[in-house]
Amino acid sequence: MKKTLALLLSLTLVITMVAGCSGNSAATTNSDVIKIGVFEPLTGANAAGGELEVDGIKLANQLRPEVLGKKVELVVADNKSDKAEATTAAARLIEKDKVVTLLGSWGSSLSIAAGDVVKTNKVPAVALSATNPQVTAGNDYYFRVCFLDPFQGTVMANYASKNLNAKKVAIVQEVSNDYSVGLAKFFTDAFVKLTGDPNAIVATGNYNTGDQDFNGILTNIKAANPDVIFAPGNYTESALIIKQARALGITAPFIGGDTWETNEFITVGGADVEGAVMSTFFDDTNPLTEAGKTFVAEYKKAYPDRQNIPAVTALGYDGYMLTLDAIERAGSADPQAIRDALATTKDFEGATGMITIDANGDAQKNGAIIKVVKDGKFTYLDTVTIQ
Amino acid sequence: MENIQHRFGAYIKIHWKTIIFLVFVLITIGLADQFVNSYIRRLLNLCAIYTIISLGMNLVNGFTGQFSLGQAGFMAVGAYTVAIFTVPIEARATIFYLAPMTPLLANIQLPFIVALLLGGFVSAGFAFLIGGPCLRLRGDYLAIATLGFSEIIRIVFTNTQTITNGALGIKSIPTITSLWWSYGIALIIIILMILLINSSYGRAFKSIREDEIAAEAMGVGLFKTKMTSFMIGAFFTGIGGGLFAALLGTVDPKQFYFTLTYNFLLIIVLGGMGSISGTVIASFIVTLGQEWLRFLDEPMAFGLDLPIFRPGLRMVVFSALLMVIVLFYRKGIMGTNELTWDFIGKKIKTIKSKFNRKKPSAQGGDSK
Amino acid sequence: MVIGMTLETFLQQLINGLSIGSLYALIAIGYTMVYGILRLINFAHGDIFMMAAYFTYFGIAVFFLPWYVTFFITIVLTILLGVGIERFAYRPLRNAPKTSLLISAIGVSFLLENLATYLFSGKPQAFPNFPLMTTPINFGGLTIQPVSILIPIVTFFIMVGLLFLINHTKVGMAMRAVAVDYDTAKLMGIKINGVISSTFAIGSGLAAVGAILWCMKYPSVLPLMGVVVGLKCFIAAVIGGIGNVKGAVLGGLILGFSETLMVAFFPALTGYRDAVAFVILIIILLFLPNGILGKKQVEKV
Amino acid sequence: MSLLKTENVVMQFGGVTAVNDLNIDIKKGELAALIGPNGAGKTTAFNVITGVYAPTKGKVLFSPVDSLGVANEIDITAKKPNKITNLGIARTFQNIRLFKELTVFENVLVATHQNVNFNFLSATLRLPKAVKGEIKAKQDCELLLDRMGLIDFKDEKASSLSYGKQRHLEIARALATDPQLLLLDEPAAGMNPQETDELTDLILRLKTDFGLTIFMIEHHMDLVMEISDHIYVLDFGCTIARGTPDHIQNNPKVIEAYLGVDADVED
Repeated sequence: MKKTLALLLSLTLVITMVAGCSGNSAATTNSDVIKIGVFEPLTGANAAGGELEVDGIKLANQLRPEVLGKKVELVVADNKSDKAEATTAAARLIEKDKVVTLLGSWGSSLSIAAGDVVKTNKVPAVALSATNPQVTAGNDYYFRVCFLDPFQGTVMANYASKNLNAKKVAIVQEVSNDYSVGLAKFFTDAFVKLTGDPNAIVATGNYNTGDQDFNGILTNIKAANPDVIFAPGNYTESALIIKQARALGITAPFIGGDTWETNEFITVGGADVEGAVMSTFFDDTNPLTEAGKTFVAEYKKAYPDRQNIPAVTALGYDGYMLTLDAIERAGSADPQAIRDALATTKDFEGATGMITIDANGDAQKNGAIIKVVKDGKFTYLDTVTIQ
Repeated sequence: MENIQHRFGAYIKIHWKTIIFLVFVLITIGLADQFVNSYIRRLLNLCAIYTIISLGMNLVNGFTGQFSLGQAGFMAVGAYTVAIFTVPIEARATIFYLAPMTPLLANIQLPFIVALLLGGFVSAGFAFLIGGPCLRLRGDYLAIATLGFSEIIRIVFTNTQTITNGALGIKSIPTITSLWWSYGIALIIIILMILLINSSYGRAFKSIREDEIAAEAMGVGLFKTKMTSFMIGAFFTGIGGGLFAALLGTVDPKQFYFTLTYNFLLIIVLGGMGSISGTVIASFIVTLGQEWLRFLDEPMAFGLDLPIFRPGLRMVVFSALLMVIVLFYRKGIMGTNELTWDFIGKKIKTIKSKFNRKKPSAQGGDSK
Repeated sequence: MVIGMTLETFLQQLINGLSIGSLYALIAIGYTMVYGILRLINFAHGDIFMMAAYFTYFGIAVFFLPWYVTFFITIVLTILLGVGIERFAYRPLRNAPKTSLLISAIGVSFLLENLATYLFSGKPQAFPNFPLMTTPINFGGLTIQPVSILIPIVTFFIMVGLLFLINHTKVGMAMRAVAVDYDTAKLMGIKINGVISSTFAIGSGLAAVGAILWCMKYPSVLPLMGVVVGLKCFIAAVIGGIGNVKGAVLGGLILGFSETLMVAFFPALTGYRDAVAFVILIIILLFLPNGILGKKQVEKV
Repeated sequence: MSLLKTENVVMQFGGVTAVNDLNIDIKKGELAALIGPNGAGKTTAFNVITGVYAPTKGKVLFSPVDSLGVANEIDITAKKPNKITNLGIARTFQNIRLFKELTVFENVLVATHQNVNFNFLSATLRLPKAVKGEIKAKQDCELLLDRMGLIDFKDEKASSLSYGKQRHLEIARALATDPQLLLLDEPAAGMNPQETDELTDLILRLKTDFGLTIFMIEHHMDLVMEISDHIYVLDFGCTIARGTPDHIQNNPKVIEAYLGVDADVED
């Protein structure tokens, strides 16, 4: 009986395999379709972020499904929040699905991993919320529509010292997360410069992705008694950190980076994350551009039940729109042409603001939105611009 | 042929078919290298690399019967060695932008092959260090201790900013790994494995797997022999890791999370604990199969929209497969057998006797 | 660098260590009992713990059941899960080589993780808040959540109860018999399967309790939350002397304290926190291969 | 002159004393037997001698003859089993412990691994030295298998052999370590009379042809009485008697010890 069961199981497996490969091979290159690859983490640690970006891309696609009179087809690939997967996923999209350009990925390290693939295959890619400088550095085929960590770090440092007039800051960083340590570093540099006090950082706590108990490091921080705590990192851990800090009687305000802006941050953090402040890319309450307004309207239509619009979704929207704009300007779906068009983007009106791509392939943005958690919502607080 | 047979007479007879097969393999690689697109090439490279690493694991787990789960760690060591020593010096400043690379290493750059071998040796060195305490332990303790080691390695690499660049990892590693590299090395390692397993040392390994007490009573030094196998295994794994790094062009600690080891575990279990050819076959099945099963993650599989097809299903099937094998086909594809020519011959005979109309074709196999 | 620390901070850290340590202990007991009887590292135990967390989450946050009903259902379901795993993944391999059993255990763990990721998505779920348990109370400079006090107490009573069960009841006697000598116990007419099932039942039940308490303290539920916890708790069991309930509790506490105190005294090394467990493990195995309270077993030739 | 001596060896497990004050002295070239009821500690004694257990008290002394024919006494107490095997003590096991998945030939070849004079690299790369060594080992082992009447089963899996043959193979494997002292743990256990006779001849041949000193545990009294020169009787860990077969047969203590356990004597 066992044997038969086993045989059945393996049989179904084989069948699905065959079916699957036939299904895949059916995906042939069709001349009147332009394929755009989307590689995002849909499972694993970064799943939430990935899905948010895909939302934005899909929304934009519904809004503008055609370019150069051809239908635009999105090919989504899951990179499982894993580097090896990210490279194969990118290569697969380019070689197998014959996409002309890529969008993604949430999580700088995943984008960096795919960097070599797009470079060697000479297919352009647009990063949406990957803020690490390394993404575009030394890679002519990678572009991005968001600002960079050094900028974000400076913004938060300014906010901490000017708006919160903090003198002593404690840092809690996710030591296994490139984004977190990078941002922490830039923040530190900027903050020390602003205060002119080399010891302005009074305590640093490190944790690893997936940790759940932070009482140890937080107790140290409590002892150091900082004015502000800067805690860039994944929304999950960050929310827990804030909860546990409050439970330990730490009253100092928490500030962080764009990754906080997910519903999970609020659902997990609950009442304790009230007043948490973060920098982000987009504010749905008063969009800076016309495109922004339309995006908000469309989003509200598409997802009436969601109360606030995550910035990364807006970036996904912008990434798609920018790409189509580039294809249009290039007048062809040839990757090289698209790449050149992207590189020369000037004052493209995106939902998150005017986008001009500089020599590094980065969007020149000099303004960041500051948001605060208020009544369980991410609410607009301020716009910080730095020259 | 004659003289070869004569020189190795007391050992393995190199079958003329084997020579032909090898030539055939080399030609295939050559053709693939020319005509296959980079996606397929990437997959084929992964197959070869996973073969190498799995062989390293099978030597310890399958042939010597020591249940080690340290693969991810050894792989990381090999990968990082290659990364650190092959990254172009001029690029290092931009990569190590949080904290500069330690001056000890900052200006050392080695040719790929040297770095690769170094990776193997460093990895073997680590094997020596942890083998000391671990190999004296009872089987399942070894498993948890080696697993612990691979976690420690990962955590250390995450925190040593000035050597490994911490969580940022190292990017723009020259992507030298090509089909020639990966398959060349895979072939060499396969041949070395075959020669090793069929030597006095190989028999000693197997005797330990069969019965430690009897082996010791027959004069086999348990610790020394286990250590030899453990270090050779780590060496292979390190090499594999190095090729892996030079294939991806970027490494960071998160890649070497210990669940990575489960891939190789599945491979050796599927192929057969203690079978070289089994490992080779399974490496291809698992690596390609995982890619194949991707469609399970895509909502629009077979055109019709099934709610069950969504991201994550692939891994479920993948892990269910491991269960099915261990529960129902414990011996895997090959058991402890090898795909030798006479093995194939026997199989063909049996098949022929079953239905003499169908004409089966023999392909694949090791020199043995 | 060692920051000079006030007495309060130190005490605070001790309390942190005590509560996390007790949680480790609670889960470690499951490992130690299974190992004591099957000589098997039940790799899936950490994931059983994870599933228990999800059961509770669904009970309260999705089906809006009252907490006591939910806790009851959670414990029952978790026990069923644990016993089921033994029945379908371990029992068929009972006469197979040890490695197959170990691989099966790893397989189950891997399957549960992927299944959870597939069913519940990789996103964290917010565990419902229990104000009574979580609103901190102040003792002088110390701020403590009631749950942090509750955990050690629960652990203590469970340990006492378990020791009674093992030493003074029929099933406990049977367990000890099987642990000492499987085959002889069989010959003595002890129903091996029953004993093993009940062992898994108890272990899983404790994992469920552990999960509930854990989530009260750390209210986010994730598919991979069981992995690291599981490993650490197995290590705790080994430290204390595997197969020994008191040992498991002792090991859990040792682990909890050494982690938090490491963080307390060497803030610079906080990044290495997760390595502590493994380092301790290797040291212990070197000098006390059978753990602190473990007995030496001789191989029969 | 004596080849193996144990001096007041005591072996305790927890509270249990398995072997108490064991003193044996085996002369070179003789065939000694160790008898006694079940649980008398016979196998434990073997395990102490072969280094599986470290004795709680006492000494084990072994005086192998080196290439020059000179015997020098070595204290092998609590040495590692493989070291002791290297020195020239080989053993078989009460419950057969062959390398089941390996072929008969491989089983024997493993026993020659202890004296390989080349490292794994030269073995893998088939350097001349290794090839020479391997060829030599294989020739010797083929010879041995031939003499043990196992040559026809050379390439079969050990597990596929008949019970009797498996016992022979275990002895062959032990011989392949080129021992001076051979310890046989119940070699005739579970054998039918005819097999037992074959075994008897074999053991005698080992003694004469190989010039081996043999020390065996055995329950087959007729076998023991027939071939052994010297007998030690163990009961509850203590040596209750020692001497020549007829001396033992008429020893009241021994008879008493065996009363009620005739089953053992018969089986």
